[in-house]
Amino acid sequence: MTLLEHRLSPPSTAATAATAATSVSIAAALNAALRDALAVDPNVVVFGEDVGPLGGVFRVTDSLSAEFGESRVWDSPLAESGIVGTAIGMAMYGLRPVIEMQFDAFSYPAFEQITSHLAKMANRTRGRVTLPIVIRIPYAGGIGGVEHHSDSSEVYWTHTPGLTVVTPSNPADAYSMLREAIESDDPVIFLEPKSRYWAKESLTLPTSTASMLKAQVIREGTDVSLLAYGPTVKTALQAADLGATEGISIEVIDLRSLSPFDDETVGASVRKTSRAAVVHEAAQFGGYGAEVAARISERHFYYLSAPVLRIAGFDIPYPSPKLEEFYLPTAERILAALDTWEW
Amino acid sequence: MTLLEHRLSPPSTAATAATAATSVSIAAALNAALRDALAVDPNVVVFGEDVGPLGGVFRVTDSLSAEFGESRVWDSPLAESGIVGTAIGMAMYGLRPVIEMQFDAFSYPAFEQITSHLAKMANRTRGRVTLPIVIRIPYAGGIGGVEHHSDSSEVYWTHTPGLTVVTPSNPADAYSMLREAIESDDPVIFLEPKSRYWAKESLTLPTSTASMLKAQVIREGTDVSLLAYGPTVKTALQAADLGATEGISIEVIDLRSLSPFDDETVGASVRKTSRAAVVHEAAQFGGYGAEVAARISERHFYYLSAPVLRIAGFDIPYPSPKLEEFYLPTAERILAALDTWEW
Amino acid sequence: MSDEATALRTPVVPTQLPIRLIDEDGVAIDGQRAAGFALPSPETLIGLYRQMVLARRFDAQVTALTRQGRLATYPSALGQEACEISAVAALRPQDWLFPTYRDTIALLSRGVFPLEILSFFRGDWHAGFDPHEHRVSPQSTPLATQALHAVGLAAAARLRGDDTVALALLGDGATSEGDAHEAFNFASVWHSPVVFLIQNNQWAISVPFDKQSNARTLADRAIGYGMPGYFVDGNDVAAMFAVVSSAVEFARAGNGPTIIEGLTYRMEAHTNSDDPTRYRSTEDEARWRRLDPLDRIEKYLVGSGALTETVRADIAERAEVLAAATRDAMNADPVIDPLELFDHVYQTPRPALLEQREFLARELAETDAVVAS
Amino acid sequence: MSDEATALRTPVVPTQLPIRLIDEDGVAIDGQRAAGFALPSPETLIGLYRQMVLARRFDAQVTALTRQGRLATYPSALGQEACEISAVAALRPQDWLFPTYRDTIALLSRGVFPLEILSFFRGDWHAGFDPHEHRVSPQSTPLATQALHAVGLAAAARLRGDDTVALALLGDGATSEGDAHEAFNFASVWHSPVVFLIQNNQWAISVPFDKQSNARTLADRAIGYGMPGYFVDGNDVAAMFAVVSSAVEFARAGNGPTIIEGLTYRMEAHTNSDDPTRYRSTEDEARWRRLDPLDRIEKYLVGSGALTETVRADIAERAEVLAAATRDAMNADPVIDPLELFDHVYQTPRPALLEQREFLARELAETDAVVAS
Ligand SMILES: Cc1ncc(C[n+]2csc(CCOP(=O)(O)OP(=O)(O)O)c2C)c(N)n1
Ligand SMILES: Cc1ncc(C[n+]2csc(CCOP(=O)(O)OP(=O)(O)O)c2C)c(N)n1
Ligand SMILES: [Mg+2]
Ligand SMILES: [Mg+2]
Repeated sequence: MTLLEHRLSPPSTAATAATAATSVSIAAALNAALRDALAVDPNVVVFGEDVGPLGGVFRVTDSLSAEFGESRVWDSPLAESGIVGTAIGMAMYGLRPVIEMQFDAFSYPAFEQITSHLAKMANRTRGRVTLPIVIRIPYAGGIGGVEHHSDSSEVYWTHTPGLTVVTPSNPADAYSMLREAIESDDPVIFLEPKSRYWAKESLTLPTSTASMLKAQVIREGTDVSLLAYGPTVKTALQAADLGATEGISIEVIDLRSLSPFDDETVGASVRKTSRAAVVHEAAQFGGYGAEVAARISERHFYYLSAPVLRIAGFDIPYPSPKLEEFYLPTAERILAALDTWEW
Repeated sequence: MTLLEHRLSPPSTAATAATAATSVSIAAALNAALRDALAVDPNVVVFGEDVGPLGGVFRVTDSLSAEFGESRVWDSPLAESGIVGTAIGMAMYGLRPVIEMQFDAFSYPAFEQITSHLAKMANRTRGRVTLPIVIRIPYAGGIGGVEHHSDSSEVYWTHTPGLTVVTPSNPADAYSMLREAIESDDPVIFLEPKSRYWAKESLTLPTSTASMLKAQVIREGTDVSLLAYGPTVKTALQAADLGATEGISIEVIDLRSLSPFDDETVGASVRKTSRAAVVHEAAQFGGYGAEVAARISERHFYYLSAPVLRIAGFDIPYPSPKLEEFYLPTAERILAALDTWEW
Repeated sequence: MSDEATALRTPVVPTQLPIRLIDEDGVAIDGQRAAGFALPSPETLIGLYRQMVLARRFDAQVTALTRQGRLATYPSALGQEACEISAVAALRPQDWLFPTYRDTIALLSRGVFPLEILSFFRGDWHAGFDPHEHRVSPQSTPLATQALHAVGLAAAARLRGDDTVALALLGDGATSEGDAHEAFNFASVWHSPVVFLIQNNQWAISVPFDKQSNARTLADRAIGYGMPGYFVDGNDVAAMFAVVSSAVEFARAGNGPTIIEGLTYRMEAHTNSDDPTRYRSTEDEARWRRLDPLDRIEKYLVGSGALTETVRADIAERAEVLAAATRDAMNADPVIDPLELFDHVYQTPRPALLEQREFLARELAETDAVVAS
Repeated sequence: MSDEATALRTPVVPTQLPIRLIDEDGVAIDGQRAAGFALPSPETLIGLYRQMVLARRFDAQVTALTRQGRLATYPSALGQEACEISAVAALRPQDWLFPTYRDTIALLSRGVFPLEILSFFRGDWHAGFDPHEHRVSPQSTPLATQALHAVGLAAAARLRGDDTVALALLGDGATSEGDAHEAFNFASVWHSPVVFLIQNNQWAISVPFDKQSNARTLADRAIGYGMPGYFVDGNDVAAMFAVVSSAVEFARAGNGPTIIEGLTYRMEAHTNSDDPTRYRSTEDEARWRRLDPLDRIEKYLVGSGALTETVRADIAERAEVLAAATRDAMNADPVIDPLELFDHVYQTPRPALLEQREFLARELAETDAVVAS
């Protein structure tokens, strides 16, 4: 059964008995996904910095080490290259490690292990050694974090062949996509939008949403296709509301998967609206929006009435807490950008 | 005197007495640039793996340690994070280190020092601590290197605010741009196209070409603006030759600076030709071409008759020697791409 | 590498018990436990005590301000004053300090103004002081990375023939990072004049030392790099000062680097947003509170008669003045021009970045216009 | 971490002279120098000798083929056979080997077919064998990275309750990388059943050991991680086998990791494209040629009467057969389908990648058409 097929059927392996809908945050949904994955598959292990008794600095691994014991969920020494490197060895032995980089910028010490090994091992060995590893990375800003705590480094991963890169924007996806990521035989960079960890929705767990590899039209519109992911999905929806008051009908797409890019869903929307814009927190120059814009233009040029716009961070290091509001894309900034088009 | 002004005047500080033109390779030109920089500025130091008596695996530092002594040019222990990290400390003390990462993929262990410190220190300290460091990185493929020896990782650097990223494609630029990089107060990632190290031209050293921050139209044309850099400049020129035989007039631009991007030179060309394509070895997805395409479309959309094309590597790890010919962009592939346009 | 050359070198193994000059009851000791180090003079000890009192008062004030929401975050060094203050007291003006986020009180002790230190934690800007003015590097967040900067700076000073020494502060957790190793090794191979001071406060956020290392002591690491290592009672300021000073002067004299491990305890939470009840016991905390470094030196100084009530009162008063000044500084609201965001990223101006600056300037002007109207 | 607990642990300091069981003249020794290790049985030594002869012949053949341009590159292990062969001989089938680019002969000795090993160096594909079949990881190029894989695999085996041991090979240069340190530390904290075998061949390309480390021995590193370390004569296969086997069984018994440093010498250039005359003296090379590990064990075995002329001739013949098979394998031209480039990057098919595959397929078809026409 391929993963895509799998997504068409209900989750086969839910350890959490379905319950009545309750208010669930992204952090709680991720926690439930980890718990259920640990329960159904003895090969799943969770380790990293402070993921044990503390439950992670964002409490995503809350109580898991107590429930499953130290041999399934444990605190490792403090070294990101070590965490990724040892996870690779474990996966070679048949485990399915789910590891955490505590904050986005703290994944950088593991860059060599991720790009030179994790991404390349399956290709190197002609598919004989696959590495079903999930690296969870809380990313992006908006939480008033001091330097190094708010980076959006998705491009470092999306530009690296061999990695799958996904990012949920809501609790249901958080649960479903993390389960799917853990079941994937490809290494997955699982980006968690830290400013949205506490965003709640009413939800019955376990839940299964669309495949993590597909984008979703989350609000229909006719004038513009506005693409967002992770932390900027909320901003995009706000922009759609604002646009509605100004008479612009904005279709919002939650990309969910950054690598691969869902050309089909996005293409259909852009061909319909003839205009596209993408919004992200990372610096614009060489940011993920560059690929989105280049791709849409390449594939749908003659459908486009205007250039694909990027509403992104400035080309500067992420600002200090007092200044981040001036950096982060806002609904107003999105609307102002759309205003620059010749309509 | 700013760097831009400086470029308008002849190099003030040439240690190599001007000689009659001789045939000079890129490797030799880089060697001369290092020698002259070491001679004129006692703060310049060169260190890294095998850059001492061996002269580097590509001989770019040939004989420098013998000439300037071990306190100016030396072999460090084998650790890239260590090399970049200690260079940062040296620069804080007033030195201008020029360091080498032996091959492109071996810069990855230094990723954290480069992105979290080198790129950000000046901003962090409000300009009080600047880091005039040059990291020389032999990059890209075409030399039949085994895995990890042919990566094109320019995007990892160009997407990181705070870094200047340049790449010469010929001996004169190699000399002039390296001198300028060493004189820059910004950290510079200096990418050396390893397949072109032995490309020669008749040259008188020292020489001063255009500022390293500017792109250059190296062949005029009217139908297409073809943008290339480093190893693909030669390919682009071949494509222009081939195009001429097919009746397409291709203007070739050597970008030289990847960050910043020279919007002015490129914009002028694109507005003239109304069509643009970019060629590079790195994987297409999120590659440098994405920024180029997105940017040109944003700024010159209504001048464009066709989408900006990217002729790039496939979205796979760089192939083994026997297969690299199928991966690398060729003149034929460029022409075939241009053929996909509606003309 | 002949057998003979190899045979000549015997490693110096750090002592098995942490070096100590004043015991837990505030009584000076010597003999084996002192490992040849002598008790600093009463004047020196009074000076150290004074700095510790100021530091603790400052730290308490900042913790309070953080609880009141004036700071974005604050990692307290409560309980680590003996290490922090010794590190700075052992340095001369020409020396450089490479601190972490934890080491705010070391900066204070080095003379950086409270406001200049705290503007980082308040969220104004990433570093609030001029590193060159104080010879203090920005407080490093990426763990262990600053150790390499210290090695490089020290190496540069040595190349120039200057007698500058660099001192890098590291946590126990940070020693697990690759950069810590690379720093130790580069320093030793290059004979860089650098001192690595590991504050083993036994916790890396929630991770206890026994999940961080299986070493007998972190000072033992020194053996594998061919440099001296010292395992010191990090709550004994006399011992810490004696050992750190000696290592600093050893480096200054051209003998190369040293690793010092000070065994101490992080009495507070990791930062204000941490919750230590999730991972450590109140008994453990209580045990270490009884080993308070400030109590110990005070007991000794009072016991030996070196600390008079007048001096103590004077220091306490100074501490209150400092706390008040800190409160005032932090209660004022800073004006930071958002356009400065674009000013320091590059020294060479970039047209595209200036466009972005223009964009934000226009946006701000429009907002102002809206607000004004 | 009470004083008492600390006091209980005394580090084991590696011997100052490399452990040795057979001296340079091929004479068995014991006493202090043997550090308690016993000479392996004659059968074992003959087996090791045999593997060394095969390995050397193979290595010479591959070097020759590389000079003829049949391989893209080849890093020879000439002179390091005692280390390479012991590493493998000490393992059982369930164990895993984590080699580097240097350790081709270790793979050979583990039973990987010459063609499957060499297709990497010929440039066919990045790894030519099935790691699971032989329990051998692909030869790692990024230095020291594979040490972490070994630790992780060993940790996983331990979690599963299997008695698998992982052995990671490392060069002297590689020990400078951060990953080496992280591997040592993780292994020790986790008590992973892993053996780190550092082949100190005294050169990292052109960089001599004294610019790489200021340690007395690299085995001393073990002290700082709280694990055993052994400094061994890497050209004495008897000593290497005794120490590595003992460390492997120590790990298997649940006692955790060991660091072993084998002192040896890279007799060849770094790879075929290197030029050692630029950085080392012919005297140095000559001195080490006299310390050849194969000569030494041969002298011993001949001297002790264990190696008869028949056996020697038989081994030599086998070596020639191996060389011939290797030549044949390398002289055949492999057919590699360029479209395979797209097949293994992801296990989950990607539409956009299939488009690129289609593109190349069309391009190839057109080229074929042109060639055919
Ligand atoms: C490279 C890196 N990884 C992770 C973190 C997140 N982090 C911040 S402090 C900390 C614990 C550090 O412990 P230790 O070195 O003992 O210092 P202490 O906080 O106890 O002073 C962690 C994991 C970081 N800052 N940098
Ligand atoms: C991370 C990394 N940096 C640099 C290199 C380039 N390189 C390949 S081999 C080598 C020297 C390695 O020396 P050592 O570890 O002693 O192994 P030996 O070659 O002597 O077996 C270097 C610098 C690399 N492969 N990986
Ligand atoms: Mg700590
Ligand atoms: Mg070596």
